[in-house]
Amino acid sequence: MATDRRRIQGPEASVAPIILKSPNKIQLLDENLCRHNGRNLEDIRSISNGSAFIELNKTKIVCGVYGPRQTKIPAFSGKGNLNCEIKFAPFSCPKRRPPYRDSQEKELSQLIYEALTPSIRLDLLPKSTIDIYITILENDGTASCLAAAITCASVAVADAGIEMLDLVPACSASYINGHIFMDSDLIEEKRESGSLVLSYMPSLKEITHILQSGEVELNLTSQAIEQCTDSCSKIYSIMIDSLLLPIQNIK
Amino acid sequence: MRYVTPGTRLCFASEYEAGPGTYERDEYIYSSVVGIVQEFLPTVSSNTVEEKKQSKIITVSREKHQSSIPDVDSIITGKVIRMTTREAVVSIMVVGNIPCKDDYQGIIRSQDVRATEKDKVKIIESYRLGDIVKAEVISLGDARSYYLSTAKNEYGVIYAQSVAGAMMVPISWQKMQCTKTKAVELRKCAKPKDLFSKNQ
Amino acid sequence: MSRQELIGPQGLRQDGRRASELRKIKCTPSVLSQSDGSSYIEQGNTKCLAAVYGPREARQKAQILHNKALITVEISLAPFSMSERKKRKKFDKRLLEIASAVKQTFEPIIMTNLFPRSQIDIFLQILQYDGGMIQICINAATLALIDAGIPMLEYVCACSAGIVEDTTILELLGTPELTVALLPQSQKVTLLQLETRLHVDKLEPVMKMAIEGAKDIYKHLDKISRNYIEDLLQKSNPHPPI
Amino acid sequence: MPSSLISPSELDYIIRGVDDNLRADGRGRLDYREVILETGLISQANGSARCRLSKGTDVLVGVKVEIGSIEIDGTDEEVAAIEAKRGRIVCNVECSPIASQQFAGRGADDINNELTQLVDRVLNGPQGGLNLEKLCIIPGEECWIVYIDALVLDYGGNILDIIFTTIRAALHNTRVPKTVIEEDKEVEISDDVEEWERIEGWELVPISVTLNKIGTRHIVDATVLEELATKAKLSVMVNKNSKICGIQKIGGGSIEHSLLNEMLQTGRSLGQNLIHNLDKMLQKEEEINAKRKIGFFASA
Repeated sequence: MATDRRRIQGPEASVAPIILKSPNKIQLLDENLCRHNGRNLEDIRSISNGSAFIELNKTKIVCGVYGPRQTKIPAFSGKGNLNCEIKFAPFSCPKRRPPYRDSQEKELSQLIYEALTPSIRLDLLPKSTIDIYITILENDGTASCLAAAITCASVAVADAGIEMLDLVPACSASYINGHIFMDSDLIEEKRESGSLVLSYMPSLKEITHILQSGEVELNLTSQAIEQCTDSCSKIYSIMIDSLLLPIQNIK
Repeated sequence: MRYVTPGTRLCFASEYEAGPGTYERDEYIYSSVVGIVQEFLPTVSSNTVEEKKQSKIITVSREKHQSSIPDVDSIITGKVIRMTTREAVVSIMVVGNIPCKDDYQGIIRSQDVRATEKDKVKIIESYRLGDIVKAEVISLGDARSYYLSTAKNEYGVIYAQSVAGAMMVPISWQKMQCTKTKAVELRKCAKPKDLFSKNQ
Repeated sequence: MSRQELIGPQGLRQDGRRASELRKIKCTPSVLSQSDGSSYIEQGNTKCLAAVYGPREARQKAQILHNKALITVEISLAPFSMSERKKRKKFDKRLLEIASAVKQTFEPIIMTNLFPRSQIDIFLQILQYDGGMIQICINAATLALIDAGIPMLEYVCACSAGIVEDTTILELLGTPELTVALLPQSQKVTLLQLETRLHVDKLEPVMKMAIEGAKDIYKHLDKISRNYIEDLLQKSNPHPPI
Repeated sequence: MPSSLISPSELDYIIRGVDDNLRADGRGRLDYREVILETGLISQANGSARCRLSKGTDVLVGVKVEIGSIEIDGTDEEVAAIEAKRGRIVCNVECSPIASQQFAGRGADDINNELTQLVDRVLNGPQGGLNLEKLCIIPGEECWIVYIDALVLDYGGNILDIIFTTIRAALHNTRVPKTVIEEDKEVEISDDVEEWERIEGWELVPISVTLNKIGTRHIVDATVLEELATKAKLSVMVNKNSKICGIQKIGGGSIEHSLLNEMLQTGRSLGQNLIHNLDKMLQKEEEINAKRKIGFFASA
């Protein structure tokens, strides 16, 4: 971490308070996730099978998981299928989002689908569908939103008691003149020269999704990938805590 | 008590048998759900494990189950919701002894009603709308519904109401009598061994 | 463009054609890998790709015809095909109309009764558009169907003509015109579409000219497909018995 | 219309083939199919190109430049200031039903959206290569909008790579009209084709290399069947000076951490060769075009 702190100096251009990937940052997320999860679960559970809420500073996302339920589309499939829908709340962005799903939301849904599919044991659920509905209440950096959404959805799926290979923490980073900013917010994102979103199954050491934009040297990329996998492992432990807390309370 | 989350490495595959809630992947057993780790000898345990190996079974379970879904030769309980001359449509409410969150649709075709004299079967003389039926899933069926069979003694109608609306009691394997009017109606009755056993 | 300029002093048109002259036709059968039959055809600056799938099992149960095959036609227009870029909605009204016209043209020609309960799909992709949509669609489809080996009574060749100051003109573009789809052997007309006001007396000569044009197109298509087949045979056995 | 299926034996055949580096069509793991390139086919477009893999994927790209007004979302002054001085790129990818049955009707909508978003992200970002400032006519008001329309005419696997290759070729072929601004902010477009000029920075436009993970190995330029056998795809966008301009995993399935880096390496090195070859082909094309135009499918 110390090395990171030295490297990640804010450029003059950026007026934003720079969010470092530092322990206390993760801590913050830790509290929120646990608190909200611990508290919300009781009342949300009745509605959906599984649900989760995630908060990274300003970014706020809730996710509900329904099913497995019988597939509606009349096409036989030996595997279950997964249906992800992400929605920006109209008030989530600086600009008002229209209530209907625009093409960006469609794409994000696709990305999340791709990130989660490897982790869920769909082969155990023939003829069934799992629906994942994600709502972004506050958007503070689209890349970090995507990452948070994946993390959140994964927790929700686990909470629904659906069998999966591993939890899928995701993490985002952006490249701003040669530096790597972990989990950058909106202001930083506006100034970034590129971004990276990575989702990762820590105990299987498999990357379920990677999405990078921006013109970047290969070695910088691999460095960013390393950092992301590291912080994914951190988030992983938080996810575990948030999942275990409620059942430990019950006991 | 050991609480685990999906992807937690539990033990070597050589030591244990992977039971429900776990999976095996390159000589390790991982947990696949959130829950408590339990281990027991393969006896009247879950029906997913074949009994041949004598090694202990390790499972992960929790009060909050994923809503169960029917699979081939799992035993279901459901209600007859639609009938044609060829088949009775059943909405599956319980699989094994775990209730489904939302119902699945199954079909009992006339040839699957009973084991003998299949050609003589008349759906209308076997089931009526609203009957509660216990049956076995014989295949994943077509795109829409599972195929069910009641061609065993322990399967068939387990609860029915008479025309008069009173409860009926079985008097033979294909007759039921109304407790109020004593009228006799035809059903394919079940002879339950134990309603609440997971597997016969 | 104003009508006066349509024909120059030497009776030549802007693109240098004579009044009764067809645009340059270029066509190639079976250009696509996935489809059962396909063709590319180019008439002047109008360029069209056609692909045929089937006969295959009908998709929608509702549409199944129990005595013959169902024919579907879908036309799509490339965004850059017109001079000003517009993102054409799929199922654009105009395209749907043309598609149904093409469908009706081919229904009597394709021997659909041979394939009951099945479906034949014709997809047309306009890559570049410079007038004469229907005719090129029909010609392209004909070639594709032949390539797919779907039995037809005979060719269908379409051509259009118009009239400007008493001179009948073949493939008068830009302005509405008379389009004729012809069965060259039996000399029958399967489609006749007039999109403009035309004096009854004028109808005859215009139609004649269109039919003549269609015949020329037929000659061309026939030549192309014959050559193609011969070529195939050549390839299949390079050393034919003398 | 569901996509086509693959049988276990076919799957096994492909995986084994990939393992001992010999694919059904005789290629090695990292061999591309032969590419046929044509440019300047569409007279109505400012630039156009068509790439065709030998009996496989076929993509046609038309580029149109039109004058439009500059759009600014006024949330962030600093950013707005940059946007005010910029032209715009609008991408659109369309899979024509003639390419494959599964694109019929509404079947292509999802893949269209996915590809469009992907291409748009790569080209509009700072990594896109094109010099957007040059496309600005009147800062804050008028600019050139570059419409890039890709049309998939035939589907033989590996669409994405071909789309990017074709787009790059089309941009190379594109000419933007000269504009003169008069006092009353009236934009005058010169119709003298001679003084139309190339979009600046076309050579920096990235291309994509898609690596398909089959079994434990990865291959490039997969055919339709091979794509069905693919566990996970990784597309790596690379530009001329060997920078990574984008990475995206496509489709379900996951990639081992170690394999990922390896794939990135291969992607980058392959991308270099591809761009090199492409530039050579483009040069040849120019010479040909200088002499005469060739029609569609002339070289098919």
